[in-house]
Amino acid sequence: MDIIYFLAGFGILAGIYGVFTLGLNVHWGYTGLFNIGVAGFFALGAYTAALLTTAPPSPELFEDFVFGGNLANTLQLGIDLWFFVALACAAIVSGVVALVVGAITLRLRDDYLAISTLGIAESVRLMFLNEKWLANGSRGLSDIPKFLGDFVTPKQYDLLYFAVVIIVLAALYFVIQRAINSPWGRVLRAIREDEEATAAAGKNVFRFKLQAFILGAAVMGIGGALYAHGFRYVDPMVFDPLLATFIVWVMLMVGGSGNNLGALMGAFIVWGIWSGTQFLPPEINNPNLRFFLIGFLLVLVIMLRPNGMIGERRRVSEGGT
Amino acid sequence: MSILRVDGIFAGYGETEILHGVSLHVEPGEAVTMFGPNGSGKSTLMKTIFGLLTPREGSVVFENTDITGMQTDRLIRMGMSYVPQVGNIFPSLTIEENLEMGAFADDTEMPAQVAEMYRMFPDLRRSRRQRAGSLSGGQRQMLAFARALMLKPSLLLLDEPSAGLSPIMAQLIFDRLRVIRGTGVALLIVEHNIRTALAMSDRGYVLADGENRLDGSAAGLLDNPDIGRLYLGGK
Amino acid sequence: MTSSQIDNNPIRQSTGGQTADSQPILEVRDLVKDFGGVRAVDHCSLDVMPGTITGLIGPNGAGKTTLFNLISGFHKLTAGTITFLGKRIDGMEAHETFHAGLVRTFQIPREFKYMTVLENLMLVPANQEGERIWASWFTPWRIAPQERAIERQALETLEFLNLDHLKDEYAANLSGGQKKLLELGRTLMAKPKMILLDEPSAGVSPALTDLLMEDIRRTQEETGITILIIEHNMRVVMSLCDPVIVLSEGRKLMEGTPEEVQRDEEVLRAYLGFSGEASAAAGENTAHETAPNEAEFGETKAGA
Amino acid sequence: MIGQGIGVRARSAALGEWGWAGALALLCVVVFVAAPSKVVNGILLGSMIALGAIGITLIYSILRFAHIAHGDYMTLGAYISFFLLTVVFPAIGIVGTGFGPFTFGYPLLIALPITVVVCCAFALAIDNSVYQRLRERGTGLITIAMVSLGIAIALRGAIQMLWGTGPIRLPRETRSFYHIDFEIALPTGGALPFDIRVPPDNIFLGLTAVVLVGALYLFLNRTRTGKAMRATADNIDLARITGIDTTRIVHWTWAIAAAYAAIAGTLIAVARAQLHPNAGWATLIPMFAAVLLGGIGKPWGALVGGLLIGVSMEVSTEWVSPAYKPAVSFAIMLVVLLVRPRGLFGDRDA
Repeated sequence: MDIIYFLAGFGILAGIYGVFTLGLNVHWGYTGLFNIGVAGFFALGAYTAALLTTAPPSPELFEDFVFGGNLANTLQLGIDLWFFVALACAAIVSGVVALVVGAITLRLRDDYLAISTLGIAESVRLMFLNEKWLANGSRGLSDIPKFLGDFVTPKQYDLLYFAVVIIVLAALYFVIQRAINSPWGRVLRAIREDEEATAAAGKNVFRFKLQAFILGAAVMGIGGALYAHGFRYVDPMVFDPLLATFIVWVMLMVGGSGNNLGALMGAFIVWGIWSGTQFLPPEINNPNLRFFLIGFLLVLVIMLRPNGMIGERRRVSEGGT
Repeated sequence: MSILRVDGIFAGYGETEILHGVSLHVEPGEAVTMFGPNGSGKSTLMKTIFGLLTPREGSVVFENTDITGMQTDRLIRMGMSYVPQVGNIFPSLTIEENLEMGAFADDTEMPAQVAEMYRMFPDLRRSRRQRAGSLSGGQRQMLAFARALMLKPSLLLLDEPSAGLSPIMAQLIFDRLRVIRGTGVALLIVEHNIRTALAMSDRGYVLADGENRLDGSAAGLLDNPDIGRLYLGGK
Repeated sequence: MTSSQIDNNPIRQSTGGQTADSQPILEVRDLVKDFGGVRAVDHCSLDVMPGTITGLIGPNGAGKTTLFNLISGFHKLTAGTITFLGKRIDGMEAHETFHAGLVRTFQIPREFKYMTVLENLMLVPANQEGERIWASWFTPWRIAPQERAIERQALETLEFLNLDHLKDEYAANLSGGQKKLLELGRTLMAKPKMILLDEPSAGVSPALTDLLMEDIRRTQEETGITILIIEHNMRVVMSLCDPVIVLSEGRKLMEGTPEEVQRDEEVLRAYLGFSGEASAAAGENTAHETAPNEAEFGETKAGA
Repeated sequence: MIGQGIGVRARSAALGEWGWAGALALLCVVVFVAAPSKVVNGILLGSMIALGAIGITLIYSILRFAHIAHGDYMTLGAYISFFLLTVVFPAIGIVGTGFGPFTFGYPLLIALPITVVVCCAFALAIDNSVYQRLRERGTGLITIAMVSLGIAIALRGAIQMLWGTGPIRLPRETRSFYHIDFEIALPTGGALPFDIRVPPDNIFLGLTAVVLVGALYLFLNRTRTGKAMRATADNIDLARITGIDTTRIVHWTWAIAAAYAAIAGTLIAVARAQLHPNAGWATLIPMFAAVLLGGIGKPWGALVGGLLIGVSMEVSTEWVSPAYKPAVSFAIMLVVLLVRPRGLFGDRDA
């Protein structure tokens, strides 16, 4: 039976990565926004959820810290509804930060956004690392409560949470898929193809780009909140760019940007390879080798298979008439 | 012996074919004007001659060498030079540096050639340390000529040298072209100021819809009533 | 806006119906545009009357495309006013002029490559309920009928242009001429009051040019939309346009019927360039070339 | 791009580029009076940022993409120098620390040129095997930037495989700081005391930066290749039809960018007395802030931007925790993008 628990543990993380790839797909795959600061929105979501549900880290440092701590008790909502409030707050915080940065950079050259997202990720990490009163600094926040934790034994909790992750993932997939297939998503894809022609068709390009940026960031924030409640511990080290940004990019590019199903496939496959390599003999099981391979894979995929495994659906054969 | 001979060129971009079998020739020291309605393929032909576009069919022979599809830096060393219609100077470089760039492929005689260019275009000497971007339209054009002449080419290709200039400035440009021609350089000019261009040319070619339409001596073409019809239609 | 407001007819709409009375639909007054040291449009004034197919011709560099870019809000003008349907539109951005009822095409077709032909068209109509980010989640029942109406409009437009068999093809896979038709279709989807066509016949084979001309004429006749066309192909101009406006050196040289333009000596001169002796008279026109902005380069200009 | 047209609207009409530079210089003087040591050390930090930023801005102006791996090229330089100093040189008898007043030894001076050569070779090999192919294929610039992200990750992974993930101390001697005490008499009768403390190493760093920037100035303005490089940045098509071998110009661009990155990376390690695989990546934001502040494609802008960013980062520690230095540079970058998106010295069409 242990294998089931192992698979559930694997599935939880792969599912959370699936959330990030969905968010990144809204940015890059559908709108062409180059976000290399996934870690920033990941951290914002995770910390928001954690701070709302854990005790204030060190009251002597900041006694009047009010909202921290007891969302579960404060709300007094039955069947752990606080969890959804935490997810929503994580999405809102990420979205608001995206709104501010997007408003400044989305009118400018495409690559300014990339550098700015990098800046967000770094600034957010520094804030949680250094503001001890806020988030306990490098020691992180622990004892984040379990969602529906009273209903199962601790041993079985992974199975339950795996189901929760899959449900949230499915809901997000459904929501994003709806949006992308709606006229709103059609405008995003038009922007990705040709910004000027989209403006000539009367669309306010900036507004749509900003909306897409906020939506993707909010999805990433939800992924962060899922992570916080799944592992019940966050510290700034979790948001290392490698595991919080780069691997998400590789997942998206391997799976195929511009296709949500491909993005999810990429998340499960790349995370499968990543966690599978830990069973390799120790001589070649070097975490830094994996680090190297992630970068190498990103270059390789773009050079050899720019559309990923399935990419965007092609309705008609290439070549056509 | 012709210095340039273009034979049956078919060329275009992507799936669009713009030139459908154009031929022309330029003799040493001769000035030839090429004109025709917009979209007739003049600029495309220029680019094809200068190796910026590989023709699908046909050949370009320069000084008895087949140069079809040849790299531009080799063409420059062989003595061909090209002044595009726009973006023909380096705006953030000084005048003098622009001239030096003209001699990039071979700078053995550069100082003497720079002096020669200042003699031919006295305006440029006065502002030699100035950024080229600060020049007016006419001066930019002069600088573009000078840059193209730095390697003493035997053939100079000019794409719409008077475009965007006031008539008086265009007149000055053509005066300079006469001087340049006086030094023995052969000129192939694409121009819409047809009268002025033909007035200083030996011969002319008329292109329309990517094909040769008319050719002949400059004087003969000026009087040809068919030209007006080519531009404005009518019977 | 609800689905009922989407007209079922793909192209017919009311505003173009007004006949050519005395009021111009587009008034350009004293328009000036400088690029660095070059004045591309020089105190240009012209009127376009409603319900016409007006041709805009002129030699290379006369400022035709620049004028389009100014009218459609893609460039900021240096001076002057543009009035469309009695409303000032100078200073508007591209998407705002679109909503004012003025739609343009590009000389080189700008299709959305990895979207289908149908999607290319369905993108265009303004005020789509489904373009709100929330709508697909909270009010899908308001999108669906509108989408159906837009799709029907798009299909009818494709039929009108004989492109319906390609509706599910990626736009990237179309031929050059089909892309031109798609571009025309996109402008029709906007139900504009006026269309600016930038060289519809450029890069199109003569046979297809005839088809395209026919489609443009049919469009005007069936919808009453005012059309302003930049065109170099005189065959197209002469058979399609009335009146024809001739632009030269950034301003209107003359306006008249195709025949008048064709016979006009001055127009011919503009095309063929001034003669060598005409320079003294032409010398008055030195404002055409302006000095570069001193502050921009921080250095003084040498004498010309 | 539509977006640019809108962005330009935010530019200030009242202040020209020199007006901005002047206002900032005045601000620097005021800050200098408040915290002189920090300004001096900020200038030195800034000169290191500038050395990296110059590379980024050159790549921007010739190849037109954001080189995200630049920080990791710096890290590579630092580790190669370290490898030479601790493994290669001791084996052939070149050892020593505490050269004159400096904490490092003379072997560093031998290691630097070798490091530069190795890093240039590396950058050219990457261009040849990756970027050149993408350029020939007409790949979009954002996608090329993404490839440079992949290279950054792979490079850091390789460095960590070889040297581990933790910080490594550089061999060094302890040296006391220079103290400069002086007073400036005020017209009101009082006196303004200054007490500047500068580590001797920083003098070396500062001088190196001055020499390198001067050398780049001479290269770009006095040599044929340098001028051709500026011409290529102006208009690559015209450069080609003028007979400039633009492939060679691209190689020169990579060589200079990599060389300056390698030196900057090594010197930053010397200044901090330690190596860290993350050091270069962490410098990326200040470097890009410097590039944007100075205006893309302007080496002089990158220098001025680097100095301003460096000083701001140091001086900010008067009020906020030193840990926030990168965030300070990011904040400055956002303000620049908001107020003057084309930078202090940028062209209107940048």
